[in-house]
Amino acid sequence: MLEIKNLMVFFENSLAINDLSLEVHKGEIVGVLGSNSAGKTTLMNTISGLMIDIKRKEDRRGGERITVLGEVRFEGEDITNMEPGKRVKKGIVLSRERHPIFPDSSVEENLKIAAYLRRDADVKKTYEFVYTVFFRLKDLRKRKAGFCSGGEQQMLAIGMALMTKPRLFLMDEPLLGLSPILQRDLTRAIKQIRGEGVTILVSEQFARPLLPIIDRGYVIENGIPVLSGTGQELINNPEVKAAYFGV
Amino acid sequence: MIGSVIVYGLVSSAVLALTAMGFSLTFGISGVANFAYGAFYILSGFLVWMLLNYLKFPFVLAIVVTIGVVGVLGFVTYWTILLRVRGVALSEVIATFALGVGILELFRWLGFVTYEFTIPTFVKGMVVIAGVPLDYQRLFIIGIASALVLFLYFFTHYTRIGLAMRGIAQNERTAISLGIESDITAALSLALGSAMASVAAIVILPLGIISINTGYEVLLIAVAVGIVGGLESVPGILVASLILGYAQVITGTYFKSEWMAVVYLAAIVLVLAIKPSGLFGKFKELEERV
Amino acid sequence: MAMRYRKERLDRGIKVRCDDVFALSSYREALYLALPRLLPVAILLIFPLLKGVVGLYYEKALVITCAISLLALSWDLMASVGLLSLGQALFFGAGAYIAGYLNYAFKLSPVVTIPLGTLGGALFCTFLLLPVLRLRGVYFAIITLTLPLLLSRFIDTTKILGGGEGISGLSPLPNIWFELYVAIVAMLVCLFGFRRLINADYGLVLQGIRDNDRAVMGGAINIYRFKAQAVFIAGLAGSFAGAFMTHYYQFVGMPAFAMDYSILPLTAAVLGGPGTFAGATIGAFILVPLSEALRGFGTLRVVFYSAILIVCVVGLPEGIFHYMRRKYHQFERIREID
Amino acid sequence: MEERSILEVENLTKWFGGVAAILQVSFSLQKGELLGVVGPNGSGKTTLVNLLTGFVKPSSGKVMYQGRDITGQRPYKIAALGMARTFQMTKPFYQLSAFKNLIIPLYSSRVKRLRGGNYGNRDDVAIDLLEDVGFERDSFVPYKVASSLPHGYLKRLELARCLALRPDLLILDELFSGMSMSEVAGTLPVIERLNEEGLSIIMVEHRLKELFRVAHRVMVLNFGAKVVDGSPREVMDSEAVKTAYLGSEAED
Repeated sequence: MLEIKNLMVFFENSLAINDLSLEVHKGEIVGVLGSNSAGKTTLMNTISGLMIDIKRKEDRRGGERITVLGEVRFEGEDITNMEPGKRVKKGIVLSRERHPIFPDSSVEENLKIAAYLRRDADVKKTYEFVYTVFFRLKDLRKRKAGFCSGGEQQMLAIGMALMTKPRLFLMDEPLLGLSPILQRDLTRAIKQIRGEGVTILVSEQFARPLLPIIDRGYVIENGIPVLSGTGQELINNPEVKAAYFGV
Repeated sequence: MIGSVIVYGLVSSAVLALTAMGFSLTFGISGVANFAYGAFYILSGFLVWMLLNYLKFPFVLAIVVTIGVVGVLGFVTYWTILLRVRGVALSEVIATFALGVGILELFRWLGFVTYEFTIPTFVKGMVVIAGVPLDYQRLFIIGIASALVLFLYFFTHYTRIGLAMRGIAQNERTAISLGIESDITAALSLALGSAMASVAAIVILPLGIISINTGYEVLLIAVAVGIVGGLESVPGILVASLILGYAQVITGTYFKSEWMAVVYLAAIVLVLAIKPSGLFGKFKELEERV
Repeated sequence: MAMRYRKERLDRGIKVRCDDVFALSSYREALYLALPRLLPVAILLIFPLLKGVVGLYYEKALVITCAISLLALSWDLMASVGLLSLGQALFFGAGAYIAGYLNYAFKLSPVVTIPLGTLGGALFCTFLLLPVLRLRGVYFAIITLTLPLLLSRFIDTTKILGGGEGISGLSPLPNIWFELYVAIVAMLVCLFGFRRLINADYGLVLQGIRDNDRAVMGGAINIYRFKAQAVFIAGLAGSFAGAFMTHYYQFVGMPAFAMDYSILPLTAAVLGGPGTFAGATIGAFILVPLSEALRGFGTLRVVFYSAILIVCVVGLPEGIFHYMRRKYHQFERIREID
Repeated sequence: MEERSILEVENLTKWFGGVAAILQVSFSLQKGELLGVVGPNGSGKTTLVNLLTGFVKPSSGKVMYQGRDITGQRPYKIAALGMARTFQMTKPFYQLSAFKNLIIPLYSSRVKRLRGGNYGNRDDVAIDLLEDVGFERDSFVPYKVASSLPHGYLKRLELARCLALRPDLLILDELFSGMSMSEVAGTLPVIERLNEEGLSIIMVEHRLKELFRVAHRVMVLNFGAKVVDGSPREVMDSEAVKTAYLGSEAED
């Protein structure tokens, strides 16, 4: 479904992603694991096309010169330089890190804004699906998103991404800053979303809760892919254990 | 005496609300600075006048063409000027403010300063309400103002484009990642805001002559109403217009009328010093929470 | 695999060795650094001596340029603490009216009224802006946009200080040399004084307040006191320009608060490059002579400023000075990807 | 009688539009004590820190610091009294180099008063502070621009910025989140040393293993209210805490 070949991203003279290649097949949950500033967010922004918007804004402000090289293909089609808006229409949707929501609108209105692209009738069905996966959002409907807690905002952010009926769902550090209980709820929700036939690429620092549920995983360190393998292989690989579990 | 204060207070509030609405839609609700708003307002007035006198357009056609042209001008302004400075708030303000000053001073240089520049009123004659004479034009203004306030509220809460506008104001990157074209939405909000400015001009300018300095004053009013009411809330516009409208009429009848302009400026300074996000504004409150 | 190229920015010569502390090791390097600073100052000081050759017209342009660049410097100092103002005319007008009134009412000579006007203007403006210092970004800009209008409207309605017509017949400046050299020296003092201020620790705190005022507040520093001080210092430069020009024109009135004195310094600072005081001066020295040449066109000049302002803000947001300095210190090389 | 407790908080409350971020929280902190503050996400930990340090005005309740009522005071006044805090989302000065980031707090009147006017070259003092938090003196870190430093380094820079004020009470808001394992292991002894030198510390943290190793007392918040306040041992065993927050942690 998604192939990335020798992707290189430069921020001015420093290298954010160095010759990274990975693929994601239909219906899989693939993990991208790495400590902070390992290039995970840059990778996610590049796949979702947000990097094009960031690059345009930086050029305008005369800030850092961002160069993106390499190839990103989605279902065979080269989307490396495709605008973010078009990629969302194709089904590539990103839920960014630090639970990005619209603070001034109510929870329900956030979902309505997220359904911007949906002109088809069964939008109602998607609302119901979001409220079933995240039942707590149902009774928070009228509250302003800005006043919800971190965990609730994270659920809302993923719910908003679901409104666009993604085929490839990119999640950037969904578990960041959540308490252990919420991390467990969220991993259960990710499995439930995959059940609906959505392919998921999730990037995360906390490998422990994710490893049991991912089919395959890549470990990256400072933008360079260090290790890859199935979920089970990674769990009992001593190197991964030491680096991420802090055991 | 009291009757006329109440009625004329309502009229001036309607005038303020109508004037401020286009600006609030672009700057408050969608977060795109349009400080050339006053210039678009005066430009619409002169455009209608030119179409009527030079090209002998029928009145209704002149109005529709003007609203269309000014709307398109707003759209074009975004793509030519604002697109390259989007995100840097101060550059947006300076660029659009410079555009506004440029347009107004160009008209002054072209000689649009004499007394014969005025637009005819829609309907002549007047009616007496509770002993207070009120011409139809002012009644018409109240009608239009309330209609537009309702339209603005529904537009921004129930239509796709209106919601998208509020989306890009609150968190542009998230809106983009949900498929909202941030540039097109911002351009549409600028177009709609400018069209509203021309509607306000066409309805209000017939009450007097079209003078260049009103351009700066309109921007002042729009900013005052926006700040007092809270830039991003439609009820805020309504309440702020009522407060400033009645304050204006009261100072007009009981004190010297030149003090009116001082009232707006004093209101701005007062509200900003006490509650910078305005009466209904929310940004400040949430900002503290983070 | 096709060779892929990438434009790369590399520092040139001396900049490579050390980021901000310049260690001079040879005359060539000393010249490399001193040239962009001393040359313009030398030209500036010699210029008035050419009076005979050049004629009175350019004297007038030079004095006005110095006044505008003083206003641009005051805008730049306020910008470096995060206070972006659209109304430098406030400082100019305050200085002008105070100096003008003192001269008119008490017959004090310009040598006394200019310093008093400067100090009084700066204090008055700082006091007026105090309640609004808490605001950030666009709100502060909106207030500074409206204050000059408020003051001129207030003077017009209450008829004090000569009301709409203003006060004329003020005593002129002693002589031509006084006019020229005081203006130039004041401008240079402000230029290099502000640069030294910004590079010192005090300037670090000001820039800290601009970038991240919460962090500075967390560092036990009263950011409002620093903001007020910055406004006061900027006010000194702005009010001096006003007081000086009042005696130059021998008249003070509504035009002292005119939009020109807000738009022009802003355009000069944005054209030259915000954040570097030299940029503001360069902007003034480009803009004002140009606008003097257009004197014949009346208000078309303002349309001309607005056009330049739009082009600068949209075209070259970082301003000429940054662009020139970047080109001067760095060169670009096509680098092949390994 | 020498004031034993450095901080007294009496039923502090803060409402955000109908939602109680902090509800009737009361506690006191003895001089030289290290109090851990723990709780599920959104339990109001950061709001509590903002309330104590004046960044947010409380709806009701009182905060006494060293016997002085500082409720609702301006943040810089409270910081000037010696209560320094780090920010959960780090707030460095991106354009300035690391050691220059420290010169700004060193410029405050408090530091001038404490260290006396002439305390030598401020740059050296800044580099000493960086050394305290584990950046070697001659490494390139002090001279690198803050924007190019990785997230973990910025957190330690925040700590150094607080130490520049020579605080009597240090409040750490999730210092370890975003730090790598080795960095946490490097920073923990620094905090222990500071605490032994008599510095009272309030630590808001998600990383419980490290926190329980240094905390004398732990307070657990849930939905803005204080659930438990006791020794780390008591907190680990108490049922109420387990269900609210530690549920899954204890199982695996």
